[in-house]
Amino acid sequence: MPTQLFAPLGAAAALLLSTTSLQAAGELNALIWCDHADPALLAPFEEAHDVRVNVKEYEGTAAGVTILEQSRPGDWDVLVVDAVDVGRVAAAGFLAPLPEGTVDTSSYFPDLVMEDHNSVDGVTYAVTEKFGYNTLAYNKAAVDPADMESLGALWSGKYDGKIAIYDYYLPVLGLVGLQAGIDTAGLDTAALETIKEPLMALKAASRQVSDVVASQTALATGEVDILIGGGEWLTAVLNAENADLDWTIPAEGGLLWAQSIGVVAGTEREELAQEFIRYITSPDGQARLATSSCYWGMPANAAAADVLSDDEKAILRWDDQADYLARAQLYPVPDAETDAAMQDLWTEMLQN
Amino acid sequence: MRPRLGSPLAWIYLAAMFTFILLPVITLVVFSFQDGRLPVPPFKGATLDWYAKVLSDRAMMEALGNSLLVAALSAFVSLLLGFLAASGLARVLLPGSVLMRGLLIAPMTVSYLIIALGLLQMFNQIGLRPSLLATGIGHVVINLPLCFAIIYAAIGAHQRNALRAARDLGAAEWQVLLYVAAPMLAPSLAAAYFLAFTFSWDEFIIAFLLTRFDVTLPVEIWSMLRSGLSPETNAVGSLVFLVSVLIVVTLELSIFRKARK
Amino acid sequence: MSLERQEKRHGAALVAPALLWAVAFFVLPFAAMVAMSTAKMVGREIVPGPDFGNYIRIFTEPPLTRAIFVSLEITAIVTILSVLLAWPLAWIIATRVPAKWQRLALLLAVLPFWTSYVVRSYSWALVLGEKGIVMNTLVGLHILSEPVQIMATRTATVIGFTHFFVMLLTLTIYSNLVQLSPNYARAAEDLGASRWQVIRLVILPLTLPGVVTGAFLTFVLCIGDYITPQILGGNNELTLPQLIMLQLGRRGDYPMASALSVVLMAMVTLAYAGCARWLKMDRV
Amino acid sequence: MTADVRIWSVEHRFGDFTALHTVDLQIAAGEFIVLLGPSGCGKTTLLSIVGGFLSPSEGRVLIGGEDMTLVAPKDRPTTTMFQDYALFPHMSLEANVGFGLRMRGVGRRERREKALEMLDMVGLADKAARRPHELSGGQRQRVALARALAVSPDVLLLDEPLGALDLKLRRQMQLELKEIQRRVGTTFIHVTHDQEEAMAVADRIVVMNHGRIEQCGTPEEVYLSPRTLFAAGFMGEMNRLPVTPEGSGLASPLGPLALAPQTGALCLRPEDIGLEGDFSLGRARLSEAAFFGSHHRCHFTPLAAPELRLIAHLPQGAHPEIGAEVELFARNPIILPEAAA
Repeated sequence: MPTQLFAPLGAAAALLLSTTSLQAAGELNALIWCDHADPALLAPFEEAHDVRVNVKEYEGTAAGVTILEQSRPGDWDVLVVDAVDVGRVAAAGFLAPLPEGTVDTSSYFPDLVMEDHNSVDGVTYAVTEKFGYNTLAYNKAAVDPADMESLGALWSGKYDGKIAIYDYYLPVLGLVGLQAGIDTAGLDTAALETIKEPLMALKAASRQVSDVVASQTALATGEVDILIGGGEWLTAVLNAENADLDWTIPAEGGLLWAQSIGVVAGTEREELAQEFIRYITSPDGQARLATSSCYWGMPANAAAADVLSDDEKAILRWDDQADYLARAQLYPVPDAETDAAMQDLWTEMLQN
Repeated sequence: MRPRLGSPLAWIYLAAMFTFILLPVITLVVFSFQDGRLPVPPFKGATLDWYAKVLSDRAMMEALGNSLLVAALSAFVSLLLGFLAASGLARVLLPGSVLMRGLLIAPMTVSYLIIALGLLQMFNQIGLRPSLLATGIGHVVINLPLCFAIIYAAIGAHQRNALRAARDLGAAEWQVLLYVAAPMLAPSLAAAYFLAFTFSWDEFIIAFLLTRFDVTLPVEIWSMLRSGLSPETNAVGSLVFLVSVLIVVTLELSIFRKARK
Repeated sequence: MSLERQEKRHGAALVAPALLWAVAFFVLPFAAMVAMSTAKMVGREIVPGPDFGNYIRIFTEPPLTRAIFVSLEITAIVTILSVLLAWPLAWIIATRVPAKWQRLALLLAVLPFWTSYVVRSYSWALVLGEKGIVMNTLVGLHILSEPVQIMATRTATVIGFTHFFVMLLTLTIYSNLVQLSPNYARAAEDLGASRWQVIRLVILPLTLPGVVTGAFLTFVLCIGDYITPQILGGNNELTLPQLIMLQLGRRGDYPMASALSVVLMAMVTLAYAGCARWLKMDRV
Repeated sequence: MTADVRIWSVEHRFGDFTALHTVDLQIAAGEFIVLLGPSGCGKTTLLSIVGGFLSPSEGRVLIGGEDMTLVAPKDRPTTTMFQDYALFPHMSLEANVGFGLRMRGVGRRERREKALEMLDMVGLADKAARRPHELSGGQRQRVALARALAVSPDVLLLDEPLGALDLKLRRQMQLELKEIQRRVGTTFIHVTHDQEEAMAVADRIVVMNHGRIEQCGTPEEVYLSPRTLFAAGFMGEMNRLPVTPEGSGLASPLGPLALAPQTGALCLRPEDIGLEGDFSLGRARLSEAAFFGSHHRCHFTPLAAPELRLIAHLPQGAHPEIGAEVELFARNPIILPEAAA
């Protein structure tokens, strides 16, 4: 009997040995959003530098910061984070300064350089890499596109039971705020009181509060027709399947999400990390990131236009960006207290 | 009780329950062949593309290897510790042995989430990074009670006397365990190992909270689920299912059938 | 040293590694968690307690309190439903299915065990969706005029759970049933009991320990599970584990997550105390 | 191969309960000793102390002159044959019998030779490759004996070894045990509660009760001259009458008896009561009789004490008639003091 027990052990040990021996010369540890986990994005960099990029996904800046707090210096090399949160994270000492000229932003969409957000006291800590919108995604076949010109349609009763809420508090609270006439920048604890009632009404009118996949499933199968908080990042991957899935920025406006990438303070592979950032912001990296398997999004570097196909650019609505950018507002940037209040409100909404 | 092919009600119930039980797996497998982006009806035709995609998915294959590794090793450690503890407690009445048994069994009555959260915090404090090692430690915590209980229950008066006889005939401690206890309890040891392996293989929340890059299969499937709807998820699930069933049927036909004779 | 002492020393040496493991990786982490639950989150800082603010919040703030009730309700429904569905199934397999097909029937009844747990919940999402098999069939057979929403409701969560636990309970109850001597039923019938009376007065009480053990395991596993409600429940209500994961994943609020876990643990302990007299945990 | 055993003032307590009260016993090398007594009398405790499974609370155990009190079982020159035989189910008979030698580092070939020799001794050489579960109860018992003797112990301890066998087989095994013991010369200490078995195998019987040794002697001594009421009763059937001195004779419920004056219990074996004998027991009525082959087993109701019952073995040729009144006689009277308790 013992020999029978040892057999799987032997196999396991052999497997362990084989996986370690396969490991590349170097490693780069990146704390990222799920779009960076796409092998199609990482492979060219890994091959060019003979390194292995280890990625760990997180959601929400607070959770990311917790992971950094619990790590030791050198555990992480690269961080992807909400552009609006770069200042907070840098102030907490988790980001290393990016030397002048690490990334050439001359070919960026001017609105997306976001120097204000990516730097603290004149020191740059990160660069923008990708952006998009949290607005309304809907099914053209079931929803009158004209209705989608106003956020108010969601509260009109016409689409009750056919709405899904994207399960991320910042953009959705931002959108509910816009509907109530509050700018994202003005979303403080007092404003949260104001939007509480419309938020609960929205929950009552909606069928589910769901993450990316559940939202996609629900939209694709016709269980819901509208997703508040959705956008091109959600419908683009489904485009081939169901061309009726569309998105728009209503009259009240939409939320602009932008993600930045920076080097984590304490890294022992600073040069490689910078090299990775240069790759991600290069036209090729940008094109791959824009069409990553987890979600699509506009590249911050307009030079990616040369690499992306016309079809891809059409799905991303490359040519409409000027208009969209003009109408979209940045994510709310809550302080710790407001953030807690927002999350409490969100929990209350889920439990209602 | 003699089998009576009485009322058809029983058979209708049986059929209904089997439908309920098997429906999701059948759906899962059928739509893993879906020739389209969405694994929901209508069925658009069959393709093996998704299987090809899974098998060429580096992260998925590594997760598979990690899962095998963690399951094999953690099940072995659980088995070893459980076996030693069961032989110890079955051998002499130790002071506080009820308490000891209670402590060894206790993790069985605790939600995995709580075990995971506790370990996460403790590992943070002592500076052990989330890793396969951390996950394996957690899996031993949940599987040790299982192995201990199974083996302890298998040691009756007869086994106890045989162990005594072995010591009386001059066997050293390790010889008693290796030459007498282990072979005598082989069916229970095999069952315990098999169960522990399965539990570790399928465990999600501990692995989710206690790994960083080298994740296990359930965690990888979970992140795949969260990053997009795709028949690829069906394909992974079907592969795991078919391979497991194959192993179970093989075991059923070989070892366990033999053991029952 | 007396021979008994030597024996005890040997026995203790054998038990020691497992005990050490249990203390180091079960008791200590749990203690750490209890300590953490009395700390407090101020901004991004964790301030050590003791401070019972987290517990006070859990029992006074409706969104948090509700999670306890949601969890309890779902778990109670699932446990009862699973027992009710599994007992007849186990009984039919044990008594109606010819002996040589019983192993096969049992194997079939637990077949979905062998899919990955995560995938099992996900596959219910495919089945229960508005375009899924169930709705297609029901509408196709004109049993329903139009699809009903099951996905993203508590019903979906309950179905997903029940599916899993029916398998578990069928196994435990079946093994309990086949261990009963057929002479119990024969004796009862001989003494004039009807078939129904035999089941109700003899077989059912004799399987009670197995049922309670299975039901308790169902309770523990169900109340602590995150995956099933997360995938099937559509976030329309939060169970305790979902709330805990929300504290961890979104906020990094370890003190609150720990306090919620201690509450979860307390509920399981209460359930254990409630059915302890029927439970033989070390003989599962 | 054999050694004497000396048990010196051994006492054993389990918590408050005293299982053995200061037991002293000397066993000569090569002796076949039987510890006899009802369950709970302390005989198994004593055996466990000799085997090294328990250590005495007080006193010492010497085997072959060496103090073994605190030596573990595996290091003692003793082996035990367990009541349920404790054969290893996963090993062949040969491997079972050779196990002790294997533990002593004996080479494979020598082990095999010895194992086959031992199996041959118990008549199972042809089944060496079988597993224990393929054997009958008696065969398993022989294997257990062979296994225990294979390591050539000085002392073999047998814990109710024949308890699980049926009567016929038990009688046969008793003979075999005795024969083998004589052949190997090892000291045997055998525990049983069956007095017939004790008489069948023992050189000396140790009668035990309530943690004490009541009597120790050859079967004849213990049977014919019991030293205590308990020993008298446990070694076979016994009629008991309370007696007190009266003049030059004895007063008893049956009336005066022509025996030397003494206080105690008059003990008479059934075969010592009959229609003739050394002294009269008065008249009695035959109330029940059964034919046992070698004798008739008869119940008599003494006319003087109708509440009593005397059991007598009448010879084959007697033709007892129920209801008949006869005068009973007895011989070999033993008068023992009533137990204090």
